[in-house]
Amino acid sequence: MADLRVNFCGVELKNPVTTASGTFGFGHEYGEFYDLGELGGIGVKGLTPEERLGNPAPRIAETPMGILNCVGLQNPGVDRFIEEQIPFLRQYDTRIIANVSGTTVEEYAGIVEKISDADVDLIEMNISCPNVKCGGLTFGTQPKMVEEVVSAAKRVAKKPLIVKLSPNVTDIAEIARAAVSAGADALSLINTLLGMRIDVESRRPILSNIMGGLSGPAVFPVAVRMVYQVHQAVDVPIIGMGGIRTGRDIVEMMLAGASAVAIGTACFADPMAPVRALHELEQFLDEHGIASVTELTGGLRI
Amino acid sequence: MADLRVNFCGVELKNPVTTASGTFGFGHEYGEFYDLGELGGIGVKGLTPEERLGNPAPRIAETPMGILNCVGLQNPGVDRFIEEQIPFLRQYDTRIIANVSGTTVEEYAGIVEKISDADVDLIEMNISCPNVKCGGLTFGTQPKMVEEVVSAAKRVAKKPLIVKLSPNVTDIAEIARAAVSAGADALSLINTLLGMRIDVESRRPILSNIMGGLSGPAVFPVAVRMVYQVHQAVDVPIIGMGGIRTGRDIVEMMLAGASAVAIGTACFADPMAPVRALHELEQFLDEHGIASVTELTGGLRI
Amino acid sequence: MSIQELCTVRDNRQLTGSVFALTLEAPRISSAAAPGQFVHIACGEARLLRRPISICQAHDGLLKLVFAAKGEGTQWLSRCSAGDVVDVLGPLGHGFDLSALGDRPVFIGGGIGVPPMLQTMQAARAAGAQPTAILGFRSRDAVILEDDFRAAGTVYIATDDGSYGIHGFVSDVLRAHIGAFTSVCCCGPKPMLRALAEIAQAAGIPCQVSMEERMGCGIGACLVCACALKAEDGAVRYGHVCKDGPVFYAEEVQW
Amino acid sequence: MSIQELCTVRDNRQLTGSVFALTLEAPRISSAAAPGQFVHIACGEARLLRRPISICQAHDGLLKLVFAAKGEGTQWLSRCSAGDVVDVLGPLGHGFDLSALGDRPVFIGGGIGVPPMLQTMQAARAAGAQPTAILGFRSRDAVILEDDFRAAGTVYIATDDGSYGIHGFVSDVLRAHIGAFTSVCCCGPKPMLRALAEIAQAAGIPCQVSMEERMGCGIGACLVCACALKAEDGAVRYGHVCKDGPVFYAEEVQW
Ligand SMILES: Cc1cc2nc3c(=O)[nH]c(=O)nc-3n(C[C@H](O)[C@H](O)[C@H](O)COP(=O)(O)OP(=O)(O)OC[C@H]3O[C@@H](n4cnc5c(N)ncnc54)[C@H](O)[C@@H]3O)c2cc1C
Ligand SMILES: Cc1cc2nc3c(=O)[nH]c(=O)nc-3n(C[C@H](O)[C@H](O)[C@H](O)COP(=O)(O)OP(=O)(O)OC[C@H]3O[C@@H](n4cnc5c(N)ncnc54)[C@H](O)[C@@H]3O)c2cc1C
Ligand SMILES: Cc1cc2nc3c(=O)[nH]c(=O)nc-3n(C[C@H](O)[C@H](O)[C@H](O)COP(=O)(O)O)c2cc1C
Ligand SMILES: Cc1cc2nc3c(=O)[nH]c(=O)nc-3n(C[C@H](O)[C@H](O)[C@H](O)COP(=O)(O)O)c2cc1C
Ligand code: FES
Ligand code: FES
Repeated sequence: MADLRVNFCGVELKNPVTTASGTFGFGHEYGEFYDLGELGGIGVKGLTPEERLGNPAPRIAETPMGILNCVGLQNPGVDRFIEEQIPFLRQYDTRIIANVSGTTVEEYAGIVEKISDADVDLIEMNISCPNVKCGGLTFGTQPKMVEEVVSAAKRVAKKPLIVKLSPNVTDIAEIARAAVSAGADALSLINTLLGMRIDVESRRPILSNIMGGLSGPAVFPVAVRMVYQVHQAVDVPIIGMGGIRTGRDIVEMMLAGASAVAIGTACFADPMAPVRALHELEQFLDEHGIASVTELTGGLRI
Repeated sequence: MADLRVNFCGVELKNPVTTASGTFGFGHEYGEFYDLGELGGIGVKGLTPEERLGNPAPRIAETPMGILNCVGLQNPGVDRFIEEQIPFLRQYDTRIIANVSGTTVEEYAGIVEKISDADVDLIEMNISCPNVKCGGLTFGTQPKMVEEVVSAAKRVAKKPLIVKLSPNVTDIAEIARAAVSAGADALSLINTLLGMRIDVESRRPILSNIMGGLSGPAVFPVAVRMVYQVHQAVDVPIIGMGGIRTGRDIVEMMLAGASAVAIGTACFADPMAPVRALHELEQFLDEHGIASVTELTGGLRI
Repeated sequence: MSIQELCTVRDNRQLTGSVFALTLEAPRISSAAAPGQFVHIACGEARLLRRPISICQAHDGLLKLVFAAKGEGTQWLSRCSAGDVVDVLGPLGHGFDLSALGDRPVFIGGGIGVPPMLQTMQAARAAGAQPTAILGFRSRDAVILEDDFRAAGTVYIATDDGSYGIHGFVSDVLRAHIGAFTSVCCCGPKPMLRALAEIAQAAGIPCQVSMEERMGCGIGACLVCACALKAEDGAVRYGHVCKDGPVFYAEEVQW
Repeated sequence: MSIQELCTVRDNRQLTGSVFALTLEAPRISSAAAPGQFVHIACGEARLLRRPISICQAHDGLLKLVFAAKGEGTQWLSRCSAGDVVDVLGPLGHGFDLSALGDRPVFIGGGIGVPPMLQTMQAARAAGAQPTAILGFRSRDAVILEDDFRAAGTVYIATDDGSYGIHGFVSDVLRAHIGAFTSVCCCGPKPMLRALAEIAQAAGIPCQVSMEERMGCGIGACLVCACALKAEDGAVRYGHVCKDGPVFYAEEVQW
């Protein structure tokens, strides 16, 4: 039996499989299907300093092997998360990855500071949500802004700080370098690609927000490419995500350079996706005589 | 029966359906399946000043509802195209869209000048091929370089100049504006998104070139979004492409802002794709009482 | 409690030009199902998202779903035949509150909103009420499940074009008979629900509406199926159709 | 001339653990097919690319394909059964040149490279030659089509592990009998083809090899199936397996 443990920024994950922020709520719903303690970590819905209502419906559109969403960071605010959700999540033997967003540098620093004092294991700072108009997108696409916001957050972070990158950029390596030089302990990628669908009958955009974020298997090759480029460019651990469905997808993402992975959209098609993929990963390792899952990371042969 | 004609930069296309460069050779092969004269135009394989061998195999990998390719612009060179292929293509009542690339500003200007004197209808300048290392990618991703190369080409172009944009950029509207301000008569988009696949057994990239360009239905929502953004940003006609398969996809792309479309990867799944989609488009127009296909362009309601 | 069950198709039959009645062997989901709940069905390996379909009937280990073949997913489903296996999540959401229907509830369905009212009406009757159904269709060709509803109580059928039953809308029928009812439960297009809710409100009887929204997870995790509800301060808040609904009391909804 | 034909599955049977023999009703493609050509099959709506499969036999309006269920697409194909309809392009490419085989050609297949040699050997025999087949397999379990080949001429079978026939590789068998043959036609893994080509060259007899490459269009339009060939000046040029091949004379190939 292969060793599945991963040391991620000093935090031990029992295995490299986590859930992608925003696709998994705070764990309650999928927790009806399996023990959340089977997962390496749980990425919770993106949090903001105050409660956010999010965008009106429709918030989702189907695309070939993908989906678009424009939830717009609906969440109860970081305080209610800390109060109401952490106690629930702590019942399970898994790591809590708090995903946070803001609209200004100060807000980012403020929420990172606050969540640092709460009982979470890792902080994932989302500088890349395409569905929040002011802030989000801009931060993640300009190296200077990335440096500024990450520096400010790092100064107050008391837990490992993972910076989540947007794929909607010309040069992902440049952004990754900016985040790491500003102190990011780790990176996660990819967030969603900006996309759009139109209802040809009504001639209106399907999404209320006109555009939305593309995720799911369709983006997998883009995610693998970006994880590979980022792994070449910087020296921090990476959580790879974007379209992962199977154990073999996890292997591919780790060979490209990821130390851990997150699974999101695949859960909608199959609620068991993360645990199924985890078991497939285990089987792959055993069949290939790989003693530790960490051997995969960056194991691409050129 | 709806009027399918489109006036594209002063060139009349009998209908808005063309083929995407590089997926259709010089027309011979698909010409065995139907009369090439049924199409509005034929985008031929990308041409360079001299013959190019292209990359070694494997040059293709499958992805969820998409493919990656790294052909690397294999082509016989512009002179042999002019000599050997134009006479063949001219047998058909369709427009010839010559797709050209170079590795320096001078090469681009040179090939545009040469092809201008040949018997083609439109010139599509590919400043965005991700599979050519020197030049291509860089040109298409930096507004300054776009301006420079388009200005140089425009100075010598005697046919309408379509500039083909890369989707691998932070801000497609900015690139579009650069191309148009430098004199582009039209734009086409999207070229392929950079992606990668790894064979988990051998741990090697599937493509010889490590990375390659993603095309096919998977990228359709990204293409629609970019066509929409570019249509908002500039005032020239657009050839929309990226993942189109059906008549309804054409309608969607045109509502987003395209005046004509190109179909590429879908031909691999179904050699009849362009003519099938054209007939579906015709049927859609008739069923919806739309008198002219041009009414669709930019017809999105917000 | 959500269950994922691989269900064998027992039967799939065409009711009208585009409406199908699918019977699935779903012992676990069917025994847990309550009126007004729905299932979320995977529609072939080429489509990522499941399709939400209301439960029309659930008994004896079987689940009966009645759906319109509209787009790619439901067309795929319409091609399934006996022996095929489909992946179903269910029973999902929050069905009709049967505790406060009174003894003369009316169940109103419009078009493809008709099927979920059947199980609900049957449950009300089983609980001792004297239920009525008002079913609206485009035209005679579109009428479905008439006999099943007749077996459960009084039935009015209205057609938009008058080709069958009453010429008019279900709202016309409700307005004409509103005094006879103690509560309203309904499912159908949003403008219809809104009209019915106004009539019920004017008459001072409770009204429950079953809402539709595009869905991702179907269980409350992704927050895409937002439904604008009235917050306490009168502002908007977003509930979620898959978990807080699909059935809401009409006065909660921000129309 | 390429044809797109919707073919009804006549039969699909498992020959070994992972190898299937699929018989399709393909009147147009089968009547146009020549030995060594292939077809390009759409494998379900979830996969964009067709899969290239060699024609094993074509007669009486039927097309017989023998394939290994490896990845997703061929696994899909392995689940097709009689009555299903599959979308096939063919016959494609450039088969074996039968004009210069001499009267004692040898047909060599390795593993899943065995099937295309059958039709080729039968054609040579029909043309009056005395053909031999050398067929290589991993082990006894993997042996396929033995009887069909025996009916067409002399057959040597080699297994890697010696569990059936000769213990060794097809190249060992060829080397041992090379003097008996007037030409070589072969299909299998690239290292095998290369070894066979060297033996044939040393013996001064022509050798044709059937190459494999990942494909897009399958007809010569997309240029992805590049095969390195020797250019006139000794440099590399890229031919295309789907159109210029899959069969090449060994001396053309840049190994
Ligand atoms: C709670 C609930 C119960 C429902 N019950 C029934 C029922 O019993 N019978 C029935 O015929 N229909 C029902 N519907 C509507 C049904 O879900 C849609 O008709 C179906 O999803 C359309 O899928 P498609 O593949 O035909 O269309 P496509 O256009 O291919 O669908 C594309 C995407 O949009 C979504 N979508 C499109 N239209 C709708 C819609 N009206 N509501 C929600 N999502 C939509 C699809 O689920 C899919 O994700 C219900 C919807 C909800 C929310
Ligand atoms: C001219 C030709 C003739 C062939 N004839 C036969 C035959 O008669 N019987 C048989 O079993 N196999 C044959 N093959 C190999 C067969 O095409 C592959 O095994 C098959 O494409 C693998 O698809 P998959 O869905 O199993 O694998 P996947 O891994 O899902 O395939 C992913 C992609 O890679 C491509 N691919 C993977 N392996 C190969 C390969 N070895 N060659 C070409 N493309 C590949 C697939 O076509 C697909 O595009 C032939 C190949 C070629 C080029
Ligand atoms: C419905 C939905 C909501 C999301 N919300 C968030 C979020 O709140 N914060 C965040 O960082 N990413 C969010 N994401 C992005 C995912 O975490 C992930 O980066 C992306 O979906 C790619 O992974 P996948 O293809 O496995 O879903 C969301 C994605 C989806 C589909
Ligand atoms: C195999 C292949 C080769 C291509 N070669 C070229 C090329 O030579 N020049 C070019 O401008 N675009 C080239 N492209 C990009 C296409 O023209 C098109 O922009 C892209 O594939 C998106 O459209 P599609 O999804 O319909 O294929 C190529 C695409 C493919 C798949
Ligand atoms: S569909 Fe995911 S929360 Fe309702
Ligand atoms: S597969 Fe397209 S040229 Fe060979």
